[in-house]
Amino acid sequence: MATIRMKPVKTPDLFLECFCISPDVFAGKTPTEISRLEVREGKARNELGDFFDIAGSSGKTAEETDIFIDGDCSRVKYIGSKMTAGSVTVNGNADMYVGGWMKGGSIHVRGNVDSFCGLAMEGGEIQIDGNAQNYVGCAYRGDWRGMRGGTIRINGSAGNDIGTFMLGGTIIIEKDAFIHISTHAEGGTVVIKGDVQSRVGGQMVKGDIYVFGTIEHMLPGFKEIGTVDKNILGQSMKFRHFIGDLGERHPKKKGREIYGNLYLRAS
Amino acid sequence: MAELLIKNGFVVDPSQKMNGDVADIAIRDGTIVEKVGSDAKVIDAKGKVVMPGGVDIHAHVAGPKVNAGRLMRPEDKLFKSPNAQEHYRVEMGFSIPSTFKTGYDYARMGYAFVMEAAMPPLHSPHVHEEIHDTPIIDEAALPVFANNWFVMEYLKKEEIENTAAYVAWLLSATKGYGIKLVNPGGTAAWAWGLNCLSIDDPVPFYDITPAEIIAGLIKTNEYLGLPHSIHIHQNSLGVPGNYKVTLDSLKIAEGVKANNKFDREQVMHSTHIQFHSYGGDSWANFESKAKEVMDYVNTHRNITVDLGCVTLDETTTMTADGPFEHHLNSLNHLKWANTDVELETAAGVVPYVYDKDIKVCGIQWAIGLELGLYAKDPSRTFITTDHPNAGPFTRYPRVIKWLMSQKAREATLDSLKYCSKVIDATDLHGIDTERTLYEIAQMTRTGPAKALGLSHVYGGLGPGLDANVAVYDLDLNNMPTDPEEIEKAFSRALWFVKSGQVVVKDGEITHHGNKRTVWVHAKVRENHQVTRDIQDKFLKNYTLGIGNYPVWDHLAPNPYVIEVDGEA
Amino acid sequence: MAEKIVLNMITQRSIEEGQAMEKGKTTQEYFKACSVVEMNPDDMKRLGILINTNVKVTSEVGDVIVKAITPTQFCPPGLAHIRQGVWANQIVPPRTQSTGVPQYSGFPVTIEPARNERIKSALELVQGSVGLWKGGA
Amino acid sequence: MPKLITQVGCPYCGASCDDLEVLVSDDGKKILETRNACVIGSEIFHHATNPNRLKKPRLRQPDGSFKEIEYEEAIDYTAKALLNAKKPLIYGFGSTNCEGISAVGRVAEKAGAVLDNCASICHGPSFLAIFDNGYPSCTLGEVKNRADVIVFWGCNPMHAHPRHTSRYSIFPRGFFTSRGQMHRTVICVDPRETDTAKLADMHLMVKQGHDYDLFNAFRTVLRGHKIPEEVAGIERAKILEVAEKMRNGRFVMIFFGMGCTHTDGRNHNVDIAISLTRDLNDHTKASIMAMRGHYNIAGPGQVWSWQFGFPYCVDLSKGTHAHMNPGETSSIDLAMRDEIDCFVNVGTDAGAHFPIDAVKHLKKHPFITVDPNICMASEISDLHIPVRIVGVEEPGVVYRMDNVPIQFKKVIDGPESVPSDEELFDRIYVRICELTQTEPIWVHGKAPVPASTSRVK
Repeated sequence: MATIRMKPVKTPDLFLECFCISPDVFAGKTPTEISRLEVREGKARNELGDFFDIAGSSGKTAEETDIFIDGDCSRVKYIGSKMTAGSVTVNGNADMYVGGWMKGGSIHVRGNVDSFCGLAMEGGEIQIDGNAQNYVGCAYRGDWRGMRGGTIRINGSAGNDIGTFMLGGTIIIEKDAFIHISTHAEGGTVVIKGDVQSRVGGQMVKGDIYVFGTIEHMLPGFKEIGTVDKNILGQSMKFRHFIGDLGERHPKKKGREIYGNLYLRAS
Repeated sequence: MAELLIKNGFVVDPSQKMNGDVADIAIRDGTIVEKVGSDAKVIDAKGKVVMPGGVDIHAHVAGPKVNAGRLMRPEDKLFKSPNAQEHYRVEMGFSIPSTFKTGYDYARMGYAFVMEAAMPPLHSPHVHEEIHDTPIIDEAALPVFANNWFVMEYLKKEEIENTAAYVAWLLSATKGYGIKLVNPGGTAAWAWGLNCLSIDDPVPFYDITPAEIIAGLIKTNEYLGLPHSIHIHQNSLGVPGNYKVTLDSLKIAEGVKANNKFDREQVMHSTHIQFHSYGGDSWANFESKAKEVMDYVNTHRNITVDLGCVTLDETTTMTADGPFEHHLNSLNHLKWANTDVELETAAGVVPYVYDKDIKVCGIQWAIGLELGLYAKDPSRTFITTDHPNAGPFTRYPRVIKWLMSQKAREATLDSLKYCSKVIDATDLHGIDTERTLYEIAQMTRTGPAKALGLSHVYGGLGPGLDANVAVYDLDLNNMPTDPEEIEKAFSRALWFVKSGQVVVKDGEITHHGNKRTVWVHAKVRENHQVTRDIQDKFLKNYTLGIGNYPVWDHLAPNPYVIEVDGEA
Repeated sequence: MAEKIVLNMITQRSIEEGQAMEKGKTTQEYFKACSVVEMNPDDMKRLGILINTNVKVTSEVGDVIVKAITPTQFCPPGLAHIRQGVWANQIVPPRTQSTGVPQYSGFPVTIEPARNERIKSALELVQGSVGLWKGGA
Repeated sequence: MPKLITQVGCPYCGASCDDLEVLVSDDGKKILETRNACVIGSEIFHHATNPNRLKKPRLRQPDGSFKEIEYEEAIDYTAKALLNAKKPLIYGFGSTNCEGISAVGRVAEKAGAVLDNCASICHGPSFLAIFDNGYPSCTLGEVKNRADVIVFWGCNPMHAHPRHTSRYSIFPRGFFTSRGQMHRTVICVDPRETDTAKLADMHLMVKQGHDYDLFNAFRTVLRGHKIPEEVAGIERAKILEVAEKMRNGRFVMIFFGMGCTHTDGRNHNVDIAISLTRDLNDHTKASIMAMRGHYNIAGPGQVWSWQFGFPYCVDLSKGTHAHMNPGETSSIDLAMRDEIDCFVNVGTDAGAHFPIDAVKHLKKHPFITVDPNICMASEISDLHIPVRIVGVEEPGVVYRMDNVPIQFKKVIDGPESVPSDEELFDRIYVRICELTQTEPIWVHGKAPVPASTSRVK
């Protein structure tokens, strides 16, 4: 493995749009070549090297390339977007679209991220040590094909719209979430280890939701059907099992309707 | 603009029976002429194919439902929009391109004219605003009539003269081109959530049948002597077994003769016939009835059709057939837009993925091509994709490739997941017909221009016609063995001259052209009853004033008006 | 009687605001139409104020002085309404939850009497917020 | 002789009434009387001839005061401000015609700006919901002629769209609704007992912020499942009763407004309303419509959709393509995140209608207002450029709340030398082309009309 080390040296006036910060793009390039990659700040065309010191070396392929950014990227968008392999580590915060449209590899942000983290993700792993804003693992506007695979783990809290239009993969929020979990989902798993305010599983067709804490307002479209023991993320627990959204359409399998599952930890 | 000479190309122009003759095309001030002076700018077309500009008889390119499709599908743009050419407007969207992309892409393919296939009259200012913003290509729009309260009320009483007076008024008010029928009666039924699935289903409340609406509008059309015939999207679109309804509808035209001064011979244009050539009685035993439908068309000269070929893309369906879109939505559960338009029509929009891994989609793809290959008279069978319903218009070159190359068809057939089931349900695998460039020119130029009553402007390279000339990178004496080369050549014209102006060079836009809006002004005797009826409905039932209804002239700043004397 | 009460705030349109706005946002009509908070008489009682008392309304982002009135359209206890406009926007949280739209309605505010405080004009509030206000304090 | 102009469009709310009658003085300059308009509409027509109307641009001076300048200078200033910024934002269009909106689109593309309209703080969530779930809707004439169950959810037309109920939704006698109000069941869902709620046959006083739950309850009931005793503050029996009313209606019409889009969940409240409408179409005929606020606020959504593919929040800063993602490319987010460095406010009042924190952020950079009138935004601007008033002094195409295009007339001549939005922005465009030494792109080869000529349409 080879590592490209980046250190932020200048804060942009606005925000940097960096589709290029990805092992797929860096692979096979020298630090000098990488520093010349185009980044945009609105209309302004800049080079990556205008904002980061870049050192180290890249691997021949994305798989063999690690990227380590030592510093704050609060004003840097699209880190690790569309990547297929390798890794990106940010020793600080990152802005929107971390791991958007990601297909493989791993991303680790040691601070917080803004919204749209893991947008339309298909594979790979994202780990955020801090909090995430809204729209974690959701679909791009209008697309019915949301997150399809991979894992997103937020060690802190997250806002609204987690796993909207999710089709597959796993999202884990270690702390609390606000509203709208797995809205319109047709698959995938969302685990909220803390509390959720409301609107869990609205318009959900299929998929699984686990809430370890409390749900302040349960939707009327969810019906409790019993208690189950489940082992989730290595923890065995007793859950109240709800199915829903009963207001939504559901596919049939062998004549029986398939519902979304909501598992609420039994107190 | 002055003079231009396109030299030494292989001219393929069925309007002059030229099949690859090496000839020069001379242009002066936007018109094709016998010859030009020695100062004329010369375009060397040696070894290349020269054709008249393309004529698209049916596409949804401008207006409220097209725009509803654009609006509700941001995902049709994300990562799917090519970067704009420098100094030109941005080009957004794949299945429903922006107006700028629409104009540019048609020009790149060498098309000179496109007919917007369904204009809701109430929204005609919107249609014309979009046409206004679509560069280069000339456009006209067909207002929809077959679910209109006036039309149903007059035709119920068999009042052809009154229907004609109303049609003439509406064509002028909306700057429309001709009479479009979409799911006659069925869309009116949809206003109550219902449909008319056969031509004898009575329309709720109106006590008239689709068959009567179709027959009445054919009579009206020929009474007025409009340049185009009625243009019909039949009942029961997209339903297994619908070919019977299709044949029933086509039969309504039997014995009717075209009455017009525009060299048009047909009295019915049946559009996107692919969607109407279905056998079976469910999606499980769904099969092709292309042969049955085309056999009928082949033997009835007063009918023209366009194909509506499925291109196996992710696209956006949109039609004034409101109940069909609702039905489609119940199959794929994706987002669904609908607009019912007071007194006039409705429309629906649903995204659709023609997936190679789905049997039905493969069969639909095959049916479109079968129809194109079974046609005995290519000048009555036109290439369309019912853009964007069966695929975007930017796939015409691909359809041309399939029609011209059995090898290309077989390659696609092989790539289908249910290849053998598609082979079982269709005849495509056994058809070895390969369309020639001459036939392609009939199907995309001469034929549609004639059917639209526009052969005096488009579809040919004879002197006096509008100078719309496309030069393609194809050597007639040495046609490519790789069918992909055919698709490539038709996707990006080497040169395209639109109304005498070079607008494309090497497949790139070089000029914004001088686009025109074409519409029909039909003169009829003053009809007090119809005038009173119109005023009455605007007072009682419409929600806008009659004075604010007719489209302003300045929305069509470069009009090309075809005068029709309906009194004669 | 409480010193301050917490209510759920919404800021919506009203015809008084619409008409006054078209007359001009610097007019007395606009001031009268929009520098008011509508609240249920029970809530007023809880707070120990009478109709037309000036109150200070504080949200997560700021505060504003407006006049408490009984609702022209019935407001249930617990809900308060400031008509859309300059005064409402002093306290509307700009957070959009990544949708583009601020939290114009459904945010908690505390309301307390501010009998001796002056209601600022629209211009004073807006120009004052960007350092352009030249009038008196 | 004063002249009576009929079928005049009203440039106020999204009902876009076009049946006003305006009596104009014989010199065509004064409005003497308006008929048929609501109180707000009347105000607009009368305000137009206010003697204090601005006739020249005003540029802010170092001491904070305004100085009148010529249009040429204002055009140059605006062109340069747009070019100098890395990411300018052009926002507004609550009171602009489509011709103007289109002209601004050309400028924004050339200048690499973000284009946004008032929907961004209003019905933007409705767009998000339409992206996700579609929009089964109809024109207002369908409501008038057919609808027998009318639901007003989180909207208050009696205040925001004063003639909506009389022209379209409650009172009019249509073809299949010959008994007018008697023919219709009106249901209002609102946390307050609004004047619309008072008109309604049934009022569900939903707990504020719990609309999504109540929609979910209706959907669940319509699919034959049980719901709890009470949802969102409404008793089950009442929910069942209203669900039956909707199921048994011949044509159910749901109108929704800011009560849905301005609160928690925003787009999802609309999204599930659309889902309910879809469900109802399995039982009967149902349609849904956003109660758009301004007479042409549907206009920018239409124009930009055909030009750029997106109805709002259109980021054109890349020059080669457009990008849209509300939450990122939306005005308030751009402002609060300091992601733009120039602000042009066109035909709206961001100063009054944005949360004050957003105004403060915007004010860090050049701030230009294009609007006929003095407003909060103009009074904090670096430059204020007055234009003609659409629908009064300038004709143009506008889109009603149901996306029906209406060609609005003008009734009087505007102040001399004051340009329309279209003329102003065409001239800004030409100036930008001059400054960047590029050729202007006109689809119809037109040249901009000088500001002094008033066009007859």
